[in-house]
Amino acid sequence: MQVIEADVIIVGAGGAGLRTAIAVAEADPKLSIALLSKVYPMRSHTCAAEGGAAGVIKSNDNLEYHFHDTVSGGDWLTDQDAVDLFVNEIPKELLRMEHWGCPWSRETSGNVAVRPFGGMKIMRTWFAADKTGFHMLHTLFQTSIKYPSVKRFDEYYTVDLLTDDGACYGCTAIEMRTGQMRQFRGKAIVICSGGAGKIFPFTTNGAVKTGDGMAMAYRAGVPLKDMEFVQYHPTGLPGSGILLTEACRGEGGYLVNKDGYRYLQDYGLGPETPTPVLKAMELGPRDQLSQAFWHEQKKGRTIPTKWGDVVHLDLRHLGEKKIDERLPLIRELSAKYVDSDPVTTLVPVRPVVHYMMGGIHTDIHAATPLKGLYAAGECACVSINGANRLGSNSLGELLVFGARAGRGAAEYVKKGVRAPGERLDALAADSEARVKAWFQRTQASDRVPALKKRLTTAMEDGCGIYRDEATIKAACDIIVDVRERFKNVALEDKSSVYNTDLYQTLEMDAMIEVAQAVAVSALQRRESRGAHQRLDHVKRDDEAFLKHSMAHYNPNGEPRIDYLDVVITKSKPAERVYGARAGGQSAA
Amino acid sequence: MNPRKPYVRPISKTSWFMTQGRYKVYMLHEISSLFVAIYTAILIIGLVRLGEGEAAWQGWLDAVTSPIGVIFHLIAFVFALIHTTSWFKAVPQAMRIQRGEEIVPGKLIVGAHYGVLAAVSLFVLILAGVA
Amino acid sequence: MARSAKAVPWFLFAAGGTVLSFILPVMIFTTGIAPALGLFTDALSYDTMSAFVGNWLVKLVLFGILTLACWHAAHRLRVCAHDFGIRADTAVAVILYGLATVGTATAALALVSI
Amino acid sequence: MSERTIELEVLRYRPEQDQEPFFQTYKVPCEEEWVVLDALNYVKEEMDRTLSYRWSCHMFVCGSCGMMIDGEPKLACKAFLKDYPTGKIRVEPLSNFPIERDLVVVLDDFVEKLESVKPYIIPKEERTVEQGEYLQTPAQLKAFKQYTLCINCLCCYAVCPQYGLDESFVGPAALALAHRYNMDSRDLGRAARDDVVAAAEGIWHCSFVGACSQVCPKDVDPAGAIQQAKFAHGIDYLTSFLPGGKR
Repeated sequence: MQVIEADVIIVGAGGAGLRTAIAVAEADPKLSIALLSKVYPMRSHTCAAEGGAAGVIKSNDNLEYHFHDTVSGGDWLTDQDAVDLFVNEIPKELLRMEHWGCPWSRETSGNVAVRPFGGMKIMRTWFAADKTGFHMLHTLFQTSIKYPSVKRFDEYYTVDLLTDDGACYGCTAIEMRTGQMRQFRGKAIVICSGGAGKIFPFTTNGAVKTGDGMAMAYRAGVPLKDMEFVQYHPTGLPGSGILLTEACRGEGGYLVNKDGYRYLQDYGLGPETPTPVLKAMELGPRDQLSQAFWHEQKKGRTIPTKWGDVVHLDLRHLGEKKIDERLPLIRELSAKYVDSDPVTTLVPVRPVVHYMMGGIHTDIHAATPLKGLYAAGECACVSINGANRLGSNSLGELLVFGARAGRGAAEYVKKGVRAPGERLDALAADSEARVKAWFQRTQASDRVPALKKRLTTAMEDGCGIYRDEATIKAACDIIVDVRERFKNVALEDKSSVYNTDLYQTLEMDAMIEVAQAVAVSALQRRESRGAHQRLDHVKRDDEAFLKHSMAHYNPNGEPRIDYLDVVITKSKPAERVYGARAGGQSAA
Repeated sequence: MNPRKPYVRPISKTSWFMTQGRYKVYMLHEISSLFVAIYTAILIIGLVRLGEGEAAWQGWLDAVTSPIGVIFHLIAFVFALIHTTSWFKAVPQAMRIQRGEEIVPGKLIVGAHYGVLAAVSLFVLILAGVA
Repeated sequence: MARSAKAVPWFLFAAGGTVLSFILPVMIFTTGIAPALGLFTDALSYDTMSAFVGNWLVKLVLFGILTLACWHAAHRLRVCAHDFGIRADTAVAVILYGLATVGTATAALALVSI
Repeated sequence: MSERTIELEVLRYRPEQDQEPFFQTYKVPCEEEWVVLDALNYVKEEMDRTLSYRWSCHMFVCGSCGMMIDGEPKLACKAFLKDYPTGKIRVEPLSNFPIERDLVVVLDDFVEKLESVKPYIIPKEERTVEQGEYLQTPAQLKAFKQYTLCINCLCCYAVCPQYGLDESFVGPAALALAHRYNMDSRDLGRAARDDVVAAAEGIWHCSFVGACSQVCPKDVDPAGAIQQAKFAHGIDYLTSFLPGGKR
């Protein structure tokens, strides 16, 4: 097997991976960097982020506000030391993006413009129309070309980490165009592989988001933290699950039920006002908005469609000019996919799985407990998102912690690390054997697509917006069964060149592990907090569960869950306050 | 062993433009240059003849008004119109005009060009005593 | 790769294309179609034409139009040759730009001698 | 549920067993609202695991699923079945690129070209983070914004005959990207990009067929960008011969 050596190996070339690569290159241009991705960088799902990235820049704002919005938005499950440095560093990171050419939307003065976002007390979300993630990704990708030490390995599917004696030294990856496995040997590894929304059937996430990196670290012994917290975005298009950004509501859009009534006022988010008020009504946090939909549905006040029940997003009063300037993609997507031009028509929307708050356990330096292994972006859990991420914090997170991972990895490498060569060769051979086994099996009774359907349906039924013991347990049982059956599946395509049957099978392998971590963590968290709402334990229980769930991989069964204390510095857990009592400014 | 074997689909270097309607339209624009060239040559020859005296000039005039001459000019006229319309159509792309935050609409630019075309044509016709 | 000198013929092509787009239809009509239709009584007579072209301003304008037309056509025909599969670009360029030069010179000489 | 059956004719090519590509027809039961990508996904999941193609976002922004659909380069996620009333749809890999396998094409050439145009800010003045942002008015943003919208789906290369005939041409998307940076008020890199952009293989190779702009799913107008660049780089070239000009 060909061995490729680099000082720092980065798995995933989306926003976090590219930011990491640039940080390593800037920290020390002499360090060689291998940047691996199963897709070309610009295909990474960062491109689908729409609304913006929050960062304190305006004179009416301050870091404390952003800190408190984030901590209370996360229902106090955030680590406050992490949030502190996050809110401190994000404005600098966003400015760096500006210097690198990100086409931020502007005020007439030429300064960057900000827009209101859910759960934020002050307008602080930087944006590039409604394609912020797209522009950030392309800016990072194009900027990364400037650094000769960044060597990309596009369309390389990473299979396993190579670890020895508590440290990580590399990974195996398949060059997708030849089907040949390579051993990447390095001194530090950074996982930036994104989330795992595809473990659910109805999601805003693209096909690539199958939790590969999470599963890889998990199998290597790194715990997955707070996996039960899965964010439902309140406004996805029915059928396709396409995201309609929170900025629709930031710009002044209404959510109405079948009677045309702005129902959010019934759920502690009111009173209704014609123009948006921060932290109130449609600018409440995502978890509460999605939960309000669930209640409306139970009350029979949603609108039934062939794609399930919906409510309506009303943007008509914003006018064509504003919609074209601020929400052009939204207009295009709504018109094409649900035949509703938001300028003239109500747009049907429903909550849709959007983001994993949980992920690979890291400290505030983006380092995992495994020496030499780092993680950043959606695949990681630092944690700044706690039980519910605020909209527009994830793009900031991938910059801040991508950069920190890069700097941390560079420093670690400089300490002098020597990879145990022979040992790694053996591990790489094991990894190759694991893949080969799929080729060698003959036709089994179960097919990957059918198993995937079973898995994702179980997740939706058991780990949806509201959960209880029985539904989660049922999901857990199905996952155990799927995991068992998956052991016998065979590839139907045995070829080498760009064999997508193989990659979908490897993705399925990852999805099963991640789904199991989600479900078992959910089962054992017997309280309701943020995005984890239990019908059988409706109250938040700080006594027992002001703790991070840590799921530890168990090759022979369900993961072992233990708990880690939350870091609390200056904000004591309290009630989350939205609506009139939150005192948000008008965002008109 | 490398199992790759990328397949390159052949493209005809001499008849590729027959594969799509938009390519045919493009080639029509390009071919207008042939008529521009011939017409320009005819004019230059006319000027030479004019300098050579009345008989030479009359010979040129006879050739131009001969059936072949007229047929050529009719075809050239059609290609001139093809050139003009396609050129105008492309102007807003090649010459984007921005006023403040607004890009001047292409229709406006194209419309202005047709206005100038009308004025120039009228001027020439008056000059020649036709109109 | 290196910076190319193609800017020069391109500017002549583009300027020519623009001028021709305004003037070419009416010129072809005037010199090639109207005479056959008998629309002129005297306009194309030797004396009238000599006097008209004898004006230095007219000479200048005609020279401008004819030169740009030559170079516009030459450059576009070069592209055409490529599009028809002729790959001897240098030879094509030499011939076509050579013809354009001949046209330009002939027009200049003819205009001066009128 | 309204269903209809689509005949999907897909160009298959499996390099390990095929000498050349061939069409394979799948009869796919489809929902009325589906896009071509949904039909391909149905084939992949229910009918034929060996079919290979790229896709991810399903919302016109990742640029993975560019392919020839009834002869036109399109995003498969933006090609709605309702726009193909005959019920027969022919799907092929993007033209002008070598076929790696099935609908997957080799993109190395494009990626090299994109990298060659120096697609990053070459600043007028270096600025530290402490100095804050470059001021850029909405009008200055507007001057280049359209050219930032390219998703690298390569539909433009697939329809560009000049690229098809001669792959040394830098091509629409890469040149439009260079123009995007040249037009950015923060950038002063046009001269640095001159070598590639204003080479014979760069903007001067474009004969303004204009097909790229007709098929662009994001209305980037690469053809327009290239003509504007011809003017700007052309002026640079001519003025470089003036006294004091930089050659």
